[in-house]
This record gives sequence, C-alpha cells and structure tokens, in this order.
Amino acid sequence: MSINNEEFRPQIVAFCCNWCSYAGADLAGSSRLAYPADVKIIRVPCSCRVNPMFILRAFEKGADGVIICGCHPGDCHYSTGNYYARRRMTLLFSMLDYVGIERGRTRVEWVSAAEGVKFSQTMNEFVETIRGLGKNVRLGDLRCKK
Amino acid sequence: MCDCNCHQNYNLDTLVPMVGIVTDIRQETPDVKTFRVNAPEGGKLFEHKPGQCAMVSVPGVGEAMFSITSSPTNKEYQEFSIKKCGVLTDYLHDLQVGDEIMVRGPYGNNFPVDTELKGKNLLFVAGGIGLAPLRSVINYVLDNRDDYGTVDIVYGSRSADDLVQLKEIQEVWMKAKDTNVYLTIDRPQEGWDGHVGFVPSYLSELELSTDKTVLVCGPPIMIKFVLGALTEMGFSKEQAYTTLELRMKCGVGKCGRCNIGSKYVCKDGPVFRCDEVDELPNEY
Amino acid sequence: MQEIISRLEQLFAEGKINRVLGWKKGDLAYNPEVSYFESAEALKDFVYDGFCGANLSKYMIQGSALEGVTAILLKPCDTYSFNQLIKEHRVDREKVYIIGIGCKGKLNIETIKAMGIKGITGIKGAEIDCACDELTVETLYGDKKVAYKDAMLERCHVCKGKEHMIYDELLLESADTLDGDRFAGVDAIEALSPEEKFEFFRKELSKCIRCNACRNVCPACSCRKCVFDSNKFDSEQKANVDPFNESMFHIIRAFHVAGRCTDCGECSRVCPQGIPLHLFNRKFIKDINEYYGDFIAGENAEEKGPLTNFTLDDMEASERR
Amino acid sequence: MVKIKRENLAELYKLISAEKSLFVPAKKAGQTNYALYGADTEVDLDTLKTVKSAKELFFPQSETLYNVKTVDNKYTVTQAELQNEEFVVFGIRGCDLKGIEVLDKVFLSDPVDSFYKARRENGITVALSCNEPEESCFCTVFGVDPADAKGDITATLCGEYLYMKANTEKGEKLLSDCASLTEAADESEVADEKAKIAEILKKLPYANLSLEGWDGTVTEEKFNSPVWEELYKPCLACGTCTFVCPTCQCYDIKDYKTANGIQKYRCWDSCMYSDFTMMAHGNNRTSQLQRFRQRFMHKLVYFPANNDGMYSCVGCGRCVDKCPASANIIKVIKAFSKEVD
Repeated sequence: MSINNEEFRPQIVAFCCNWCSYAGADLAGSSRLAYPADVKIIRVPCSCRVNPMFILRAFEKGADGVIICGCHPGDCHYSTGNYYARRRMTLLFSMLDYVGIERGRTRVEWVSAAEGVKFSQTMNEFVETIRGLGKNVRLGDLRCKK
Repeated sequence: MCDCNCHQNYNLDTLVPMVGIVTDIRQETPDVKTFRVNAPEGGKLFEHKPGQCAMVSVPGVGEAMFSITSSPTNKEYQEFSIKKCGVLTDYLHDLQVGDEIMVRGPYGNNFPVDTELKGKNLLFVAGGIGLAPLRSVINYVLDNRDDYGTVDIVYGSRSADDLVQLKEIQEVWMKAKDTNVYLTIDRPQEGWDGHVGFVPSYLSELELSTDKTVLVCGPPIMIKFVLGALTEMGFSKEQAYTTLELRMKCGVGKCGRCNIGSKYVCKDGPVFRCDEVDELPNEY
Repeated sequence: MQEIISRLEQLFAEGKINRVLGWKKGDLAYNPEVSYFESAEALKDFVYDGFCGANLSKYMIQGSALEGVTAILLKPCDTYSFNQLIKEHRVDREKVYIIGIGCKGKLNIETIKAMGIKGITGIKGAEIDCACDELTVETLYGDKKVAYKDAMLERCHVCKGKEHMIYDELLLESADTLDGDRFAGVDAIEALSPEEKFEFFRKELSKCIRCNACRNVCPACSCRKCVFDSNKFDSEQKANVDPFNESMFHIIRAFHVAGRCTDCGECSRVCPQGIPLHLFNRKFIKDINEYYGDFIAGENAEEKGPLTNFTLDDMEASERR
Repeated sequence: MVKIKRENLAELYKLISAEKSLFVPAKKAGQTNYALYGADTEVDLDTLKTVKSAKELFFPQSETLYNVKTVDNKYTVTQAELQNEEFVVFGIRGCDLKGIEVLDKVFLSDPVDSFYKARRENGITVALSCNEPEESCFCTVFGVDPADAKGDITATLCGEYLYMKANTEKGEKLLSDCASLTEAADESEVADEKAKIAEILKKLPYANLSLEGWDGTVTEEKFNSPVWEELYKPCLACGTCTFVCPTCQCYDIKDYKTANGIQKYRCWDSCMYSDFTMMAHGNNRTSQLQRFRQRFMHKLVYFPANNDGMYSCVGCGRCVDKCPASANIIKVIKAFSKEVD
C-alpha cells in the first residue's frame, strides 16, 4: 500500500471585478495579508461579465472551487451589473447543486477595494471549505491532465 | 482514384500527420506567403504529382487542405502558397522559419501531365492565389520542356501587388523556351505598364489559337467567365481542366463533406475536366 | 377536425390567409409531420389528433419571412411560446393569424412502445373528435387497449391550463388533463445527496448522443447562431471523448433559456434517448418562482423576464435553500 | 447447431466476458443501447432496435486518433492504439449487420482506415434473429433476412432456447469455447419460428416499398426535383437521424487541448448541421433544403453510384422511429414515387 503524504491543495478560481474586488485583492497583497497561493485570480471588468460557461470551464479544467467577487450591491461601477450577476449566479449555483456539485464549491462574495482583510479571510475560509470537500471529480474533463 | 503512392509512404494511419519544418517563408503579396517545408531529417516529406494537395495542420488551431505549389521535379522540398483568410491561415502567417507544422498527404488526383497533356500545347489561366496549383504543373512542364508543345500563361490579379511568384515568373517562366506569359491586373495602377482588365476579357483579346489544352484555376466567378470566354473562342469543354475546392476533414473520401454529387473533391478531384464538372449537380 | 378544415377553407376563400401552418397525415398511425398548406385543396391531407404534439411556434420564425399571412394552429401551451417569440421580436405578429385550438392531451408513441407494444399498424381513439378514454392499438401481434391518460406526454399530466394566451380566434373544446405535480420530479432530486444527484444525471446524460434535437426544437433557442456552433470553442455541438461536455451542454442550454422557457416540454418529447430534459428547465423555473416571485414565461408578450430584471434586495446566492 | 436454455444465458455472458470484452444490448435509464457487459448489466434482448445502432462498436461516436505532445514548440506524434483484442458483439440484428457491410465499403476501401479495420478484424458478431419485426422495419426491401442474419454466429430465440449456428471460423471458435454450456440441436427446431417471422415480414406496412427509380444514375433528375422543397420543411436540422443510422459514416476531426499538447479525436458528424461544409471562404450548402437533399441523395443515389448499386440504407427504420419531426427516408422515397405517377 502506498501512502500519499502529499497534502491536498485545492485549485481555486476567483473571478474578481476590476473595480472593487481586484483592488481588494491588491490591498490584501500590499497589506501582506496571507491567503493561499492556490487561488487563481481572473480579473473581469464586472462581476456580470462572468458567463456561466466560464464557471463550468474552470471546473472542466480542474478547478476544485469557483468564487465570484464583485462590488457590494449598490456600488457597481456600471451601476447595476452586480445585481444581474447576483440573480444569475444564484440560479446557476443552485443548478450545479442540483446536478451534484456540492454547494460549498461555489460562492459569491462582495468585496470592496477597501476590504483587503475581508478578501484574505474569504479566500482562507473558501480554501478550507474546499479542502474539506476534497477534489472535484464530478465536473472535470479527464483529458485535461494528460 | 489516384495512382500515387500517397498514404503508403509510412506505416501509420493516413489520418495521422507527419511533422514538417518550415525552412523558408517568402512574403509574396500583402496576404500571401509561400512556405517551404522539409522533413525534420531533411529532404521532402513525400513525393507528389502536380495538382495534388496536402493537409496542413497546427495542433490546437486547425487543419486544412492546401495545394502543393512546388513541382515534383523539385527534389529538395515542398512549397505551399497560403493566403491569409481564416483561423488556421492567420496562425500560419505568424510562423517563423524553423517552426514545426504537421502535414499529411498527398491527397487527390493530379493534372494528367503524363497522359493527356503530353505533347500538347498548353494554356494556363490563373487568377490570384489560383496560381498555386498551376505553378506546380508549369514548373513540371518547364523542367520536362521537350515533352510538351508551346506554353502560354495568362495570369491576373486584383493589383500588381497581388501577383504571387512574380520573381519566378519574370526570371524563369518569361525566359523559358516557347513560353509566353501574359500578366494583367484588375484596375490601373501607378507604375504598372502591363495590361489592365479582368482575366476573361484579356483572354478574349489575346486571340490564341484553339489547338491548346487549357488549365484554369482561380476564384469560382473567374473560372465561370473564363470558361465562357473559351467557349466563345472555339475551345471545347473537353480541352479544359480546372480544380475545385470544398470543405474537407479527412482528405480520403470518407468523412463525407466535400462531395458534389457522387464525386469527392478530395479523392476524385481536385482536378476535373470541365465537361465532367458540367455533369455534377450545381452545389459548389 | 372537420370543423378546423371548414374554417380554414373559409379563411382561404375570404382571402384572409395565404397559407396554413399545421400538421399533415403521416404514413403510420402516429407520425404526422409539420407542413405548410398553400391552398384549400391541400388541406385534404390535414390532420389534428392526439399525436400532433409538435409546437408550431418556432416554425413561424421562418414563416415570418414568407409573403402574406400564415394561419397557425396553436394549442394552449404553444401560445406561451408564441408570446415569448413575439417578446423577443423573432416572429412578426402582423403576418400570423392565430387559431387557438383545443387540446385533450397529447400522446407519446414512445410511452406506448415502452409498454411493450410492438408492430403498431393502427391506433383508434386518438382522433380529436373522439371522446374516448381508451386507445385501441392495432398491432401485428393483436389488438391492445391503453388508457388515453397512460399514453400521454409527461407535460400533459402537469398541464399549465387550457387557456390560450394569444389568439385571433378559438376552435374546438379542450379537456382537462392535469393530474400531477409539476415540480415533484425536481423535489425528488433535490432531496438526494450530492452523490446520488450526480449518479442520477450521469446515468441520464450518458445516453445523450449530441444530436441537438432538444436545442433545435426549442422555441426559446432561437439564436441565429448557437454558441455551441461556434468553432472558437472547445466543446462544439458534437460528441467529445469525455462525458463532461454533455453536462456542460445541457446545463448551459437550460441556463440560456432560463426565464424564457415556457416549459412546453418539447425537449423531452423529441429526445431520441428519452432523457427527461425538462428536469433542468423546471429546476430553473422553480428557483425563479421561489426566489423572485411567480413568473410564467409567455403569459404575455410585454413583461420583463426574471433574468433581465432585478430588485435591490434580491437574495444572495448564499441564502438560497 | 447448438442450443442453450434462455435461463442460462447469464452463464453464457459470464463465460464469454471472462475471456473477451462482451457487448450486449443493455437497458439503462429506460433506453436500450449497446454496452460492455458487467455484473450489473441489464441485458435486453427483447427490444428490437437499440437507439444507437451497433455501428458505434466498430466506428465509435468519438475516438482518439493521435496525441501530439508539444515541448519547446517541437511536436511528437503518437498514434492511438488500435484495437488488438478480440471482442464479441452479442445480439446484433440483421439490419445493423448489413449496415456494417455498408461501412466496410467506405472504411475498408483504399486507403484503409486502420482504426476501423482493427475493430472489424477483432470483432465477433453474434447475430440475433428478429422474432417480432416492427412496423417501422423495412430491411427486406434491402435484401436483409432478419430471420437468418449472417453474423459470425446466427442466433435465434425460440421457445425456451437460444439456438446458435456458426457461420465463420471465428464463430466456430467462440461456440467451441462455450461448449460446456450448450447442447446439440437440429436446424429443424427453428424452422417454425423462421416461417412465422417470414409471415410477419410480409404483413409489415413498408414491406412493399419500391425503390424503383433510385440508382446511381439519376443524380440530375432527383437533385433538381421540386419535391425536396416540400419534404425538407419539417426538418429541424438536428442530427438524430444521422446518429441513430447504422450507415451514416460522416465524421469530423477535432482538437482538444490537454495540459501538455493536443488530443486529436474524431467524432460523428451530421450533414444536417449548418457548419458541416462551412469553410473560411464560405459554405456550399447554405440552406436546410440542400443539407436535407444531400443526406437522402447520398443514401439512395451517390452511394450506389460509387458502390456497384449498393444503397446506403438498410431499412432498420430507426429514423422512422426517432425523427422528432417525422420526416424520414420512407417519406422521401414515397414522395418521389408519387411524383412519377
């Protein structure tokens, strides 16, 4: 029997809106707040730019969890983008839940440019949750690893 | 079916390509480049006949059929003249000398250079990038000059800058024995003292004798009018050959998309005699 | 049925319509096909019976490009789709004369065959004028009796109601067919564990042959070019080596029609592998109703859809059930 | 000829599958398709037609052709492994068997498709007679005898027993491997069943379908007919007919980007799809009418023209059963014969 000493390091994709959350991540970085390096940030112009296909695509390519970060409701740079995103993501995540992707693997969080602490906390929390859930085996394309 | 040695030259399935190295790139016109391709260990990837095509691919980008523009008499390499017009060709145009591509083939039939064309007077009519497949035949004929009669080449393009292989035309073809080259461009242009006008009308003006076998290649609309002009001049359809082009995936007549009626362009073509083309349903 | 034909003949005679979009008799007992009838004489092949389940709304996208007025026959549930198409500016209301026709529930030949009935040469009792509760299925292996209700399409058991949402005139009576809970299937899946949910959908979706019948029949899938037809995209419409892409296709397709899907059930009807595709759409409908208030797509041609709308105090994704 | 009790068939499956991959018609989520036999497989010999035909066992819906590894922009190409172990297809029907004959014409003609050929050479077919032909069946029109399909083994269910007769060496070998489970039988024992099937075949609604006027020489006449204008109208442009068809062989070759290179795979394609003939400078079949016409012209005219009169339809009737718009090859053939009148 072989013993796997390697700790499971979840792959996380974080879609961050350019105006708030990405700046929040920046602040977290410049304030030297730690969050796991396995979080891969993808900067998008607005949280409503996130096409549902992006999320499935992330899972396909091996993500274990996907998180969407945007401006707080009411603060959207484009005034209403995140309201639309909120509805879309609520429904999409509910659907993923429905087809057997554990609820914890998807998350929406509103993070402003001033909330570096919140950003790092959220990410730490999220990574912990995913670590608890283990590898995503249900929505990945096996060929990606080849 | 062709009588070449295609897909017998190596032991993998015919759908599996060989790696080729781009050893030279010539910018012919603003949107056409000619790529010279060698096998990684040097030499040619395969032998082919004039008029045949090969599948050129870039992994992850795409795969498409291109005619081999170099002559089989060239023993060192193969060449492809490729116009930038889609996803794959855009990528190919960004390649550098030394880059690898993948090639499989050769596919299709060829111009009947060893049978019907032998000893005949030949008239080549080409438009734009349509010179690519004909160049293979022209050079083959010029390299076996004594086997054929006179050679006339009528070649036109949108502008003087769009004439491909101009250097070779001027330095080799124009100087060859019993060979006349007629160039034309669609619209007048500064610095151009040659003929101006569309290929079909130029052809009529030339008043060539009808004892020739004609090889036509170019945009479909040009082919249509050239054939009209030829008929008016007294040529019969049996005297003319052309090449067709359709969407292809396999190159060996199995994937089912390049058929016109019961003929597959990749396998039974790309070279058709014009009276054969007439018998096909109008779906190309 | 004669009532419809007579009325259509009259409309032709009055010059009110140039053609009819309806159903033509098939060569078997159960396979009528969608057809354009260009004249009153052509109506001799017209049929309207229990097997005319096809929703004609989507054909009107092409029909709108034709010269003159097309009379279209819509069942109550089809009118929702038609409204939706008007809302999306995909059909031209001016070029359609809508005849709302009654419906007594539509039959599913697959259901009948699944009962083990083979070699069907005739079916009696499917006629629209017949008030029978029972079908007589004549087969090469003897006659079989089937209750009309048992042979109905799933969607008819959870019928939205027999009222037409849009019409120019009405013909024929309907009969109530509702006898099930529309969301029972969704509820049952929601109650499962993630493993079981995944297992269930894997089993169903692994049958998918990527024929795109569900997409092509869907009145809400009216894009000129589908995103899955794009070649700038790894998983195009065709089958891939890995099963991931089927999940991708069906989830995204359901999402693209969320808030616009009228639950007409055509996707499930046409699937050659009998995948219950309505389960995806109904999940979205259920969530929308629950989270953003009851909404019925296609009830009218004006109201904004739930995904093109929002309120300031919508619930957060984390607050969902 | 040998026979085995129906109740012992599970033993037979176990015995065969212990040695070779065994594919059987299996019921999953309400539908019957071919599947690899395993402990929990629900074998379904009663359903006449699997949704997907047996074609997928020789020409899978998608298969990897080769892999390209990319290191420093240098490519290494590795061809995917060919089928190199014998496998058994149990319960294939006469129509599907004929379908494979049609595919042979395509894939085994020069240049031979090595992926297909390897499967053909390694496949052993146990053909099952159709006890209860259905209304959509018209295989007899194409010369198929569903009561006596010539696979490597011909099998017939009759009463309590499954009767098996080897037609080829491969078949003999398989039967002798299973000898411990079978007992000797006489051909006369299935004669009644065969006669019964023959009687039913005569009564099928499409039994007298005439193919008169369809051969490889009528391209122009059929191609330009106005009948297509009517016929194509209900077509939804989906690929159901092509994917359930035992003879449709069109395929696409596509790339998948893996972490270290490219996987080149081929998958079934449909001439009904709008992008089928799309290329950088245009599309030669832009309308659904053209695509619809292509499919049926190919089956009834182009294919016979290239293959000594053999039609590329075997009369399995799957398109009749499955077309969501009820447009199918029967309606096409009938529409043209009406025109002739």
